[in-house]
Amino acid sequence: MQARSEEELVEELKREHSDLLVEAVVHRSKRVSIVAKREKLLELARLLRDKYSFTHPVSAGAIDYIKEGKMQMIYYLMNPESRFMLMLRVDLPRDNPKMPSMTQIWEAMSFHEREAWEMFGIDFEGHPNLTHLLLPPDWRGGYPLRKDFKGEGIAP
Amino acid sequence: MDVVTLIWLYILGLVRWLLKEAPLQVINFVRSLPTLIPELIRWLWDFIWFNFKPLAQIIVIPGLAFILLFAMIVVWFERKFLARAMLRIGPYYCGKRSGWLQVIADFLKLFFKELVIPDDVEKALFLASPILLPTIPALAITLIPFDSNWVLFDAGGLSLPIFLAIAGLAPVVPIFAGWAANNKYTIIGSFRTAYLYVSGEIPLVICAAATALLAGSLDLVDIVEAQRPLWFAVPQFIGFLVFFVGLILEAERTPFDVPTAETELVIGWRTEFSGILFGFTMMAEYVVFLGWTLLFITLYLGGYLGPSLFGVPLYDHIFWMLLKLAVIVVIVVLIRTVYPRLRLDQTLRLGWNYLMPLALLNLFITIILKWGLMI
Amino acid sequence: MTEPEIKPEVMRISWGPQHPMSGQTRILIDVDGEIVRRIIADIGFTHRGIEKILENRTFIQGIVPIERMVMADTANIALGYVQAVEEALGIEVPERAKWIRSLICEMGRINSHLYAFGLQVECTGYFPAVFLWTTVDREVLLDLFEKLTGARWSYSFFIPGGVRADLPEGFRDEVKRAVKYLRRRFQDYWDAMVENPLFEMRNRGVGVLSREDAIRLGATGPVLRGSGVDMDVRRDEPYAAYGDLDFKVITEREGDCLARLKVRFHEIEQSLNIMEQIADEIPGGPVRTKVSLFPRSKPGVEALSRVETARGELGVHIFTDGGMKPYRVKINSPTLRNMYVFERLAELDRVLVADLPVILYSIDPWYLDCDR
Amino acid sequence: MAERFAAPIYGVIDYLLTWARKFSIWPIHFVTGCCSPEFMQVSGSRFDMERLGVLPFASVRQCDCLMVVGVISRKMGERVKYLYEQMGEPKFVVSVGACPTGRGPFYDSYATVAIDDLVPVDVYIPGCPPRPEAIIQGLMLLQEKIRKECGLRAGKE
Repeated sequence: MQARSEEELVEELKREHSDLLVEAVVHRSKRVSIVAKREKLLELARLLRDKYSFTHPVSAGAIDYIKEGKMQMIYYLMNPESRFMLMLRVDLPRDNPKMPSMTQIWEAMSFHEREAWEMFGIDFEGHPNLTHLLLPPDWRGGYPLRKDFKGEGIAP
Repeated sequence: MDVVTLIWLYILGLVRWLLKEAPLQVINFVRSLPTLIPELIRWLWDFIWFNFKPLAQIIVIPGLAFILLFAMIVVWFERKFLARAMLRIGPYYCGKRSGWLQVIADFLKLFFKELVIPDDVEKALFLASPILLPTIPALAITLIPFDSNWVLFDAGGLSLPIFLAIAGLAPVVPIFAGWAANNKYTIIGSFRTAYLYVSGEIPLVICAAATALLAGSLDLVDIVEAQRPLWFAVPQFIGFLVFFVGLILEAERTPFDVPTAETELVIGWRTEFSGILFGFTMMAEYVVFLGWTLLFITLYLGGYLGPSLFGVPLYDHIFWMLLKLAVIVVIVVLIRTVYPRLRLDQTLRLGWNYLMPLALLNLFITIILKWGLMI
Repeated sequence: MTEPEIKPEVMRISWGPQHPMSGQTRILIDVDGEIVRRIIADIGFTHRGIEKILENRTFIQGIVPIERMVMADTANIALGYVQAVEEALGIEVPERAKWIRSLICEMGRINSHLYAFGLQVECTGYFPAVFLWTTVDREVLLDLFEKLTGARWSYSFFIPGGVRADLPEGFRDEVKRAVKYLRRRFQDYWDAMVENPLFEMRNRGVGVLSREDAIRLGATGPVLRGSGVDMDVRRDEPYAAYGDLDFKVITEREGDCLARLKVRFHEIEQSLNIMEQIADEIPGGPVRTKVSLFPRSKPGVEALSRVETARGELGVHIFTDGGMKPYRVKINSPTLRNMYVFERLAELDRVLVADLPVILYSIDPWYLDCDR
Repeated sequence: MAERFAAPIYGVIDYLLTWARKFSIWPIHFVTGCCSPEFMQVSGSRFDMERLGVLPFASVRQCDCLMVVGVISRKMGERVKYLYEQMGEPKFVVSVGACPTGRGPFYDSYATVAIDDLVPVDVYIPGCPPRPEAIIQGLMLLQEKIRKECGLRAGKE
């Protein structure tokens, strides 16, 4: 089967699964960004893995938009055939960031979600082992990568 | 009678003895001197030799000085040689641009270093085992003949089995040491030692038995003397190879240094020893190596015999023994630069699947050979 | 990290961070005799918060901290960041600068691969010869780096808009000489390692990672290619001068430690070829475009640049908010992905205690890259 | 009086002791950060620190030099302290690189600490990473320090 190109994927997703997404754009060649609805995330992820064969997880990370009052979790995914980077994004409210864990779909997201948990305080429901990854186990300093982190690390 | 009279009488008697008897005594003594002096010298020589020979054996060879010197030289040589293989120089500034004092510096430093004894260790065993470690193989070395009349411990014609018995005791100590240290790395290391010794020692014993069979005696001197026409390395070539591999295995040298594998188990059962205790364990490695190498030379390479040219033996001397020892040390160190370490299961497979059947094959060949010779 | 509970039949051993072979991480292993039942990687011992630091640096200042992620491979890491900055700020790079970047990246890759298989060899207890030979041959590359950039390891040579300096006089000949020397040396390595029967015994069939597992667990770099997946950012998404260069992507099918080692070996050969090509064919022209020292970004731009480092794919995702500093920099580090693979290997394949360091160093971990 | 007779004996022992310690510095196999490749180059062929008798060793118990190579994170800081306590006297600490000495390029990070907050240091080697020559010089400074200060009677005069 010929792997779908970036535009084909976006078109197909918009055509067939518009209820699952908020937005789907091609940033530039090899960069596709999908913003998923938070409640339909698991469904979309399963679809991406099984139907569109995005079986190769790359990474995951979050970003804190303090002015908009939201956080965005980004999953970087790849299809071993078509080899472009798919960014699956979810918007989360900043005061209660909670979302289903993607480890059910892509096992290898475990480390990245643990990192996001300790760095941003995003709670992943269904993660098997949500403990500190990079910070010391007795870390009490807050969430370092949030924009309102007032510990060390703020330039003088 | 009063006291004065008695004294006078005594003095008079003395004067009379001096005048009449003493000259005769002196003349007799002077006359016997020429025979007495050689007697005395011989007696003194016997006295010194009788006491000196064991003393020299205990202190010089194969005693403490020899073992210590061997360990020092081998450590120095190994470090220098490995450094060359790594395209480096090795120890250099310590001792006149050659590094030959490096080992002494290390030893002194270890000697004066604090002994850390962790809380949870079994104290008595923890302190005793590093001292026992070099002692047991050193005891075994006393049985090795360095010349036909230079054997420290005369075992009454049973020196080979006694050697094997004593050397077989040595692996028990690392097991105790690892257990006493109460550390996970040490306990894994000591279990590995146990596995390794069992798989390595049995082929060694079978090979040794074959040589004893060929020589017709269990005495090491007899075994050496039996090699006068031909070193046993030739008629027992398989045994020779098996024994060599087993020797490296027993001494935990590189292809088989599984119990003290640095990259896996810090340094195995030695992990918790500090200061001079560690120095002893380090020395023990070389003493074990020395013991088995000496046995190897004795059994297969003609011990103290010089090479014989067409049946005419060259002068037998300790020197030949040391020369053979040096050659084997060089070969074993060379092997360390060339091969990586085997895994435990691969080592055990080598021991049981290859060394053991080969040793048995060697034994059967020897039996057939001996039988043929008897007919 | 809090420790998960132990099953009664196993013994838990903590490797590191002080252990001859652990590096800067801690690995908890549950052993049953000699068999490893479970591996738990406790990383984070070198976490410096680079992502946070980068938010507090201007775009050009950020080169210095991010370079410290992988010391042996600073060129590739810096290139990932610099390219992302260029994309975010819309800076063009002259052609010659791209070629110089590729040259230094390939030299860095060789440097890093030397490090990798030096350590993998040391793990097998083959410490003496090969491991320190690699330090000898690395000096050749380090001298070249020093001549070109002025530093041995962390040279901050790439800046947005090009490279800091042009190639010095006679540098191309020196590159060719170094390539010739290294070719000869790598034949020695091949003989001493892959042709050595005992070394092969230790590496063949150890830590086997199948193709499906490699994809599913998100392996990258030589680990992924060692399992037969044909993925290389240099070819899939050409950056710098790789579009014009001629090289092959190396894959091996076995997926064991030896396959990963072979992939690195052949990649070094390819890198040497690339170095030669660049030394021969590098175009003329300027090496940098004028960029302000404190470039200001447009708000709401994001740029994800992907670079094939020696350890695998590095992604640097920069978000801007219109200031002189990036709003957020997300670094997708290759080692973190491979560490997850390592953690799972005990379940996929039978791992013995003695195999553990070999497997660990066959994925070529660089914990500073992993922890950021 | 006793002092006068004892002085030469102490002198000899002192000389031997400092000489042995000086030429037998065994650092632990322990790296905290990113100066490790440069440290590896120092043990390599061109610089070869074994010339000075420096032999990296595996277990803490036998070592007498803690070479803190590279940045110390908070998580690692505890380990550095722990390792220092595990070592037997006499023990020395060498801080290699800018990061342990003064947190280096990560001066404003939430996750790094400087070595001065953890253990006493004998020699600081600056640089990011220090050149191999600098590391060798640092080791020679340490030797000099041992020669002067680590005898039997050190600190008693």
